[in-house]
Parts: sequence; structure tokens; C-alpha cells
Amino acid sequence: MTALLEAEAVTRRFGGLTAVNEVSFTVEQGAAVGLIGANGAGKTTLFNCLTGFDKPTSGDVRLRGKSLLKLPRHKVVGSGVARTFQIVKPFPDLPVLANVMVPLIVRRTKGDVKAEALKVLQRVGLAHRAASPSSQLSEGDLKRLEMARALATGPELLLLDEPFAGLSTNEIGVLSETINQLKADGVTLVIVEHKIGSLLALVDRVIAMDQGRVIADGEPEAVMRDPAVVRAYLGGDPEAQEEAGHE
Amino acid sequence: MDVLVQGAITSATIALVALGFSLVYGVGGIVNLAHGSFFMIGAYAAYAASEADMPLLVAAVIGVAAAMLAGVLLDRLVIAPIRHQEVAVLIATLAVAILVQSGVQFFFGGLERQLPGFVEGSVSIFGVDLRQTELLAGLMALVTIVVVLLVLTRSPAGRMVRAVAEDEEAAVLVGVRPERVTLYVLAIGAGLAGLAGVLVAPYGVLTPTMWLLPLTQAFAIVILGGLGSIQGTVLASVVIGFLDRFVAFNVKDGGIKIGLVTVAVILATLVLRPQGLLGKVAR
Amino acid sequence: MSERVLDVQDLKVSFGKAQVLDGVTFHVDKGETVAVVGPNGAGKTTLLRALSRLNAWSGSVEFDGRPLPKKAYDVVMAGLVHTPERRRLFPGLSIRDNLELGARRLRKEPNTRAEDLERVYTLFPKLKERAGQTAGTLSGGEQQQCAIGRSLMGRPRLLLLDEPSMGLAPKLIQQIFSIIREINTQGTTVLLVEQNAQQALSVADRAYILETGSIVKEGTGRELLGDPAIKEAYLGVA
Amino acid sequence: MTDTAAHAKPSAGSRAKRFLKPNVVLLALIPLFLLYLPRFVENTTLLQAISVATIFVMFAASWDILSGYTGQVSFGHAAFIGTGAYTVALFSKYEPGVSNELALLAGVLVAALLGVAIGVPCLRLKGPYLALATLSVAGALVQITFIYKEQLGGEDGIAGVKNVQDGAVTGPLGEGLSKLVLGPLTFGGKSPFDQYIYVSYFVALLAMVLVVGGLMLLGYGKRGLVLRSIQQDEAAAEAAGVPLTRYKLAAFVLSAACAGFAGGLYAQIRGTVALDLLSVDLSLLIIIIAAFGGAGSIIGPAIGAYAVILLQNYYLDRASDVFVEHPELKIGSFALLLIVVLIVAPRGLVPPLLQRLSGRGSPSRAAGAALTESA
Repeated sequence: MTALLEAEAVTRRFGGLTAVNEVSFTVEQGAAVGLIGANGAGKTTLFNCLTGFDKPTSGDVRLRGKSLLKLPRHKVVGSGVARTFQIVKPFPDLPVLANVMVPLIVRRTKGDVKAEALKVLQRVGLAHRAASPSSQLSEGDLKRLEMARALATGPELLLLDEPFAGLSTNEIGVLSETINQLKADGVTLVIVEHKIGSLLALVDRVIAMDQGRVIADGEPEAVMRDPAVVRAYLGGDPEAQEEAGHE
Repeated sequence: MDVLVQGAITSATIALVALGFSLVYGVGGIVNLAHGSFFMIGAYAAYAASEADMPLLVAAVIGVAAAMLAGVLLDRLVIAPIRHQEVAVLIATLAVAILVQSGVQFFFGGLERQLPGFVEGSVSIFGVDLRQTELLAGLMALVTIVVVLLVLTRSPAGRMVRAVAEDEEAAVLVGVRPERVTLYVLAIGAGLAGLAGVLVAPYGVLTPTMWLLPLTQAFAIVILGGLGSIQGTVLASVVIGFLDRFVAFNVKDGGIKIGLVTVAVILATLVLRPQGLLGKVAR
Repeated sequence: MSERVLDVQDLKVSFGKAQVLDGVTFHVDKGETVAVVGPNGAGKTTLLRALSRLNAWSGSVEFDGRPLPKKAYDVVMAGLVHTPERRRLFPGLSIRDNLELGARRLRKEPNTRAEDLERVYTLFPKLKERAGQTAGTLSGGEQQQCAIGRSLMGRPRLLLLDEPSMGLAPKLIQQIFSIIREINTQGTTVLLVEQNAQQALSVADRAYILETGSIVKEGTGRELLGDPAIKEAYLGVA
Repeated sequence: MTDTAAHAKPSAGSRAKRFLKPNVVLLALIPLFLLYLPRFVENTTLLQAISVATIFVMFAASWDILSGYTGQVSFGHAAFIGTGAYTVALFSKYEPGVSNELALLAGVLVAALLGVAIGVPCLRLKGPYLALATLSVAGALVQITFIYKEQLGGEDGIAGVKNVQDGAVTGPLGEGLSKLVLGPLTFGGKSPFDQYIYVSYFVALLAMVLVVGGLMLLGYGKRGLVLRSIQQDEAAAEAAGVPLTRYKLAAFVLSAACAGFAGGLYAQIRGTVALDLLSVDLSLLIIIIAAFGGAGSIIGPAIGAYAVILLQNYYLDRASDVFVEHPELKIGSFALLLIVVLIVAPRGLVPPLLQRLSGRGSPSRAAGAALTESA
């Protein structure tokens, strides 16, 4: 069986810096994958390469075996890959409902676009704010709006870029429920997140990155115990830790 | 030969205008659509002073001073309050340009004016006959540019200017006040443009719409030379300067086609090499 | 009681509706190295930016016994010097120019400049070798050295370091931290924020753990290093 | 605007609908009022000024669909207006046999082509680059009129453009409406010059209703929503699947075509074309109109056009002789007023424009804003 998403030796260089280095992995249909790593590990760059917002220097990204690299961004979206942004990017002067209508309109959705948009808002629990200008939403609601707008593109694969950043513990709980609901609906998810505790409750697989490379990939428990991951997160190398411990 | 000699002079005077435009853009991130107006203010102020029977040298100084004053006023009154609103700055500075244009039209009328030459007579260089005043303009411009470049690259003040241009926030963190640096740069840039206007006034013609061509050329130079690159600005000034004279001499009705060619250069650069000749690839 | 250089009470920062720092209280005494450690997104960089008046905040901050000046420029001039995240050198300027710019705070005492330059070159001999090159040509570790050197040129009363280890190889990380220790030994008070808890805690006299905008723990560097809860917190399985 | 400002209420569906549909009845009253206005206004000079303002409504609305909606702020809208006008004038001069309507259509096509020619290289440009590029293209067109002075007349322009009364459609239509509104006898009793003023008034009005109505249908419909999403955040729009290039270029071409149409019609009403139709002054005047009316709403700039142009072409002349002797002071005053408003009340009078055009949310801008707060 072909995987839904395949990244093959994806490499992205900026001048002398190799932000993403020969990263390969696959995501199966219906999976929920977490992507972790310290600042500067290359997660966001990888994320951009997967969603067509950046082009890898080399390597390939395929959706159901079809390369996404030649496609313009909107076609990547059209072929079923949707993303959210770490720093939310609503259309601030448009009401919440209109935010969600935009992707439906450009998809040439038949029938009542407004009703469809309202349905999507219901899925993320934001229907009661449909008429508010999006600039008036709380941070947590904005994250859900991002998700709703991405869902409205009709994705097979949804990539979330730090959905929990800037949220309170309460808001994280609410959003986690929404994400779990999407999972239950069969949406395939890739989630970049720093709040590892909250992330682990959602995903069934974790990919850890450090300095542009994948350093671990597998069951969440196993990955978190991996010495390379421990080192990347605590910093320094194990020997140095030993030394410091004995000081 | 005509093209070479006159092109060199034109390059120098255009570079005077472009340098200020480029510095203000690089340092403050401000695209000043009123920059061409400083050129015009310099020329008209000098003209007005000479009409009031002041000696030409005094008139020239008044021209430059008027342009600098206009630069300071523009920064303090117009740009400073809206500095970080890009589109508002563009609109406001264009409005200033039109305001200055209508002011000049009001006080001087729409007729073409000219300043008497600073020096009389003509010389022959490489077999090209030149009015001495043109030669003087070229030399003055060249000397000024060299001085400005030296200050910029060798002096502590220049170091601060370059620091703000490279990273405004990091500059604050070492104790530089970007607003002040921007003000000085704008005033000096205005003075340079004003000087160019004064120098050109004896052999160019003064009209209320004379600001647009230098602005367009300065923009072409900044686009061609690459954003924020001082060397690029100088190099591109030479390209645009020679192109200016080449078109003027070798193309039928060349004098009025200069702007057209400049715009073609702008559009071609934007399509073919958006980062300019020496500009870095966008980060 | 030792002299208090920095006293921060109930510092709050919010970006729009997101509360990034939620009432942070801590202090730094003269001669200390204090570390603030915490995971990504905890608000460490925001904390330093607030102290430098690069972000708006509420609460009270006293620097050298007086309220913190209102403008970023005046904060620098008062002696609180910030080495920002990702170094933020002036890449097109020479290394020497970068360092000289750091001395702007002392512009009324030109004699000290040569002396300070020598001191920085002694700490970082590589910088002397390459003084004429543009800063953009330096490697990551050298850039960090140059950034720290630039701050030292201002003879800070308090040096703020934002993630000096970021993007460096393990060997260079150790090197940078031993230099931080040396700077401190020479008499500079240091406030350091780090994700690399291991190294930061081992150089710090005292440290604070920052998580999602609040300080959750404090103690001496050694105490915290030995605290098993810390490692857990970092792996998020608390 | 009012909807966004209003407080959110849970009754989602109905309010969302209102957002998309301005009050149609109220809107229809405006053209109706204008239609019957000549019955009550004897002053033909004022009517003439209103006709000109009506043309400017189209200029402003066509600018708005590009700049206000997609955020590609054009500083050289006069280029499109002038192209339409000069094309019509050239037909009158060299091919007088061609009907007015066909010449107008040609003007629209040439302007639209110019829209493509400018739009394509400008697709990737933002803010200052786009501003300077559009500004300098309009400047270059002025020079073309000097280069082809014999054909285009240089600073003298082209006189003797066939006027609306000569149009196979516009003539009868304008006369018909004149007779309808004024009564056939009254209209017949006017001097030919006055008759012409009435005819052109109604033709301009009809054209304006068509153009502005069409743009509003588009702007307040689904496609308008997509255009506005581009202006709000291009990256987010792309993530929502919006084909950016297609929409941005389409807005450029549509804007150019409408401006060309209005410019061509203006030439037929004035009977002359001249450099003022290509000038920077005109481009700025349109921005001023939009700034005062509120960009991104079509109707805002449209109403702004009536206010500004009537002031410029009618009331200022009557307020002081200075403005008659020195017409340049009019645009100068507007420019000054705009500057003052931008500085004194950037959030007061012009916020719709600035909000729409400032492309918020980029990290560097946020950093800049944070910096000004503290430094």
C-alpha cells in the first residue's frame, strides 16, 4: 500500500546553512504524527517544504505517489494538503464565517457556501462566533479558526504548525478535543509542537529532529526515551552531562 | 565621445540624487516619493536667490540649505509620525511631492527657468566641447560623492548609518538611535539632491514637474543596484547616467525618451533580476 | 546583603490576547551569573526583550536601584547590554566595526576603547585574526564570540545573553559556556536565558525555571541540576 | 465596515448575510436621486461639474477593485485612464468613421492590455516597489505623448474628439433620458450647448451605474471575498487554496479596463484629451478620493469622488478667486489636507484605507511596531 505522504531525502539549504538535511519519512492514511525538535532544528522549514510554501533544494515530496514539488501552492492545497500557521493568519477584517468561506469559494463548492462554512465551524466548535470579526477572537478561537479554514479546503492531510503555542492550559485542553475529533473523523494529521506533554496525548507516532536531521522516529514512548532525543532536548552531549553531574 | 564625457557628468549628478534616495531607503526603510522634490527645491531656491540679485555662490548655498531644511521638515512633520506604516508613508510623500509642485507652480509659474552659469566659457575635453559650468557640475558632484562614500565607510558616523541599515534593532541594542540616524540621513540625502538640482540648474531647465524624472531615475538605480547596496547604487548610477546621455544623443528625440528608457530598465530588472546587479538573493 | 543590580517584580507581557509572561518576579545581584532556563516558547526571549524595552510590558523593574529607563536607547546607556537571540551582528560590517559599535555606550571615554578591544581579542583570539573581515563570513561559533565581544565593549553593568548555545555544535557550546564563566569571573554580572539547561545550570550561581510565562522553580544552579523533576519537565512527561 | 465594528451577536446566519449585502434599497436611491436632479437644478455649470464627478466615481471605483480589494496599491492609475482616453481621441482624429462605441471598446481593450503589461511584472511586487513601478509607468506615458507629438499632441493634447452626442447609442440614449426627465419641450427649448450638457450628464450617469454596480456586485459577492482575503494576508490566502496569480492579475486587468472605459467616455464628454489625464496629479487625486471615502468598499470611494470633485471643480472656484487664477492650488490643498489627516488622525478618517493597505502581520512589521513603542 502506498503511503499518503512521502518525504524522500528532502534537503533545504539557505546559503551555507543546511536547515533540512536528507529527511525521509512516510505518513500513512489516518495516522497522527508529531514532529518535535528544538528551535532551529528545521521543523518549520520542513513543514514549509511539505506544504509547498518552500521548495526543497533536493529530494521529493509526494502525496499518494504524486510529486507535489512542481505544483503552485494553491494546487498543493487543491490536491489535499492543508496547513495552519504557527502565528495565526486570519483575514482579520473578515468575519469568522467569511474566513472559512474563502477556501470553499475557490474550490467551487456547489450549493450554499455559507451553510457549508457553518458546518465546518461547527466541527471545530466555533459556530457561535460565525459573525464576529476575526480580529475579536481570543487566541484559542483563532487557532480553531485556522483549523476550520484549513479543513474547508477539504484536506486529506492536515499539517498543524504549533497549534498550542500561546494558549493557556485550558485552551489547550479544548483544542486537543477538537483535534481528537478530527482524528476520529479520519483526517490524517502531522503536528509540529513544542508542548510535548499535550502533543503526546494526541499522536501515535513521533518524529524527532535535530540540526536538520531526523534523529528518531517511532512510538512516542520509545522516541522520548531515545538517548539522542534526550540529548537534543537537554543539550550538551552525555559525557558533558556526566561531568557536570560529578562536579 | 560626447556620450562618454557627458555621460560621466550626468552619472555623477544622478548619483548625487540616487545616493540619498538609496540611503534613506536602506537606513529607515522609507521610500520617499518626495525625494525628487528636493532636487527641484534646490534648483528653484538657488534660482530665486539669484533673481534677488544675490551672488551665485550664495544662491547655490541657499539652494542646498533649502533642500536640507525641507528634508528635516519632511522627516519631523510628515514621516516620523507614520514611520512604520509603509503605505501611509508612500501616500504622504507623494502628496508632499504634489504639494511642492503646486507651490512651485504658484510662486514661479509653469514657465521654464534657468540659472546663470557658475562659470563662463567653454572647454574642450577629449575633443568634446563643454560649457565650463557643466564640467564644474560634474567635478563638484564627483568630489561630493567621494566624500560621502568616505564618510560612510571610514567614519564612526558612517559606521552607525550602516549599522542601522543592516539591523535597526541590533543598532538600538548597541546604543544607536535609529530615528536620529534616519533624520540625519534624510537631511543629508535631501542636501545631496538639492546640490544636484543647483548644479544642473544652469544647463537644465526648471519646471514644476522636474522632480519626476530624477525620482524615476533614482528608483531605477536602486532597483538596478540592488536594495541597500551602496556600491550597487554607484555602479547603477553610472549605467543609468550613460544610458541617459546615450539615448539623448543617439536616438531621435532622445531627450524626451530618457524617462521611457528608464522605466523599461525598471520593469526589465524587476522581471529578470529582482535582486538587482549587486543585490543579494532575498533572504 | 549584596548589591542588587536587577530587581524584577510581577513582569507581564502580552501580544494581543496571548499572555506570554504572566507575572515574573526575580532578581540579579552584583557579580552573579543568573540563568533562566525553560523550554521553547516559555517566554525566555520575551523576558530579555522586555528588559531591553524592545517589548512593552507592565510590572516593575529596577535597574541599579532606579526604575528602568523608558527607552531602549537609554537602557543600553544605563549599562544593561543585551546580546540578542541569533547574535544579530551587522553582517556587512567588519568584525572590528561590529566591536567598535559596541563601545558606543562609552563614547565619552575613548581611551578605554583600545583597552577593551585588547581584552576582547584576548578572550577571542580568532576575532583578532579576522578583524578586517565582514561579520557575515564568520562561522556560527565565531559569530557568537563576536556578539558577546560586541556587548563586552560597552562594559555592561549587566550582560543579558539570549541562548548563546543556539545552533552550536556540542564542543563549541562548552567553549562558549566556559567563556561566560570567565567573563563573570572578571567581574561582569550576567543574566543568561537558555534552553540548554545542562550547561546553563552548571555555570549559573542561581537559576530560575520558566515555563509558559511563569517561574515555576528557583534555586542554585547545582540544586536544580540535581532535581529529577527538571529533566522530566524537559521531556514533557511530567 | 459597520458590520465589522459592530459587536458580535450569536445570531450568526442573519448577520453574516448582512455582511455580504449592503442595503440595496438605500443604494438604489442614489442613482434615482441623480437621475431626477437636473429637473430641479437650473445651474448647468453645476450639472457639468456633477458629470465630471460621475466620471471620477468610475475612476475611483476601478482603482478600488485593484488597490482597496487586493491591496496592490496603484500609484499610477492615470495610466489606464489616459490610455482609454487617448485611444478614443486617436480614433476621432484618424478614423472618424469609427463609431464612438467601437472607439470606446478599443480604449477598454488597450487599457486592459496595459493592465496585463504592468500587472505581470508587478505580480511579485509589494508596497514601495509596486508604488514606484506604477508611478513611473504613468510618467513614461506622459513622455510618449511628447515623443509622438504630432499624433498625440504633447502638452497641447488632442482637441475635437467626437462627443457623446455623436454616438450611435450614447446620443439617442442621452437625449431620450433628457427628454424623459426634463420633458421634451423643455429640453428642446434649451440652447444646443445646454442640451449637450444634459446629454452628457445622463450618459455619464448611466455608465457609472453600470460600472459601479457591476464592481459592487463583484466586490460584495463571493469573488470579492476572495480578493479581500488576498489583501488581508497573501500567505493565508494561498494556504486557503486561492490561486493568487490569477486573482491578482484579473484584478489588475479589470481595474485597467474599467478605468480605460471611464477615461474614454471622459474624452468623449470633454471633447479633448490632454496631459492632465495621465498626470501624477490625477493618480494622487484618486488616492485622495479613496482615502477620504474609505478604500475597499467601492461605494466609499464613489461617494468620496462626488465630494472631492465637486469641491475641486465647482465650489472652490466660487469660494475664492485665488483658485480660479491658480488652479494648481486645488490639488495642492487636497494634498496638504491628506497629509494632515494621515498624520493627525491616521486612525480617524482614513483607517479603512490604511488598515486595508498596510498588510499587517509580517514579523518584521510587528518588530518595528514593538520598537517604536519602546524607542
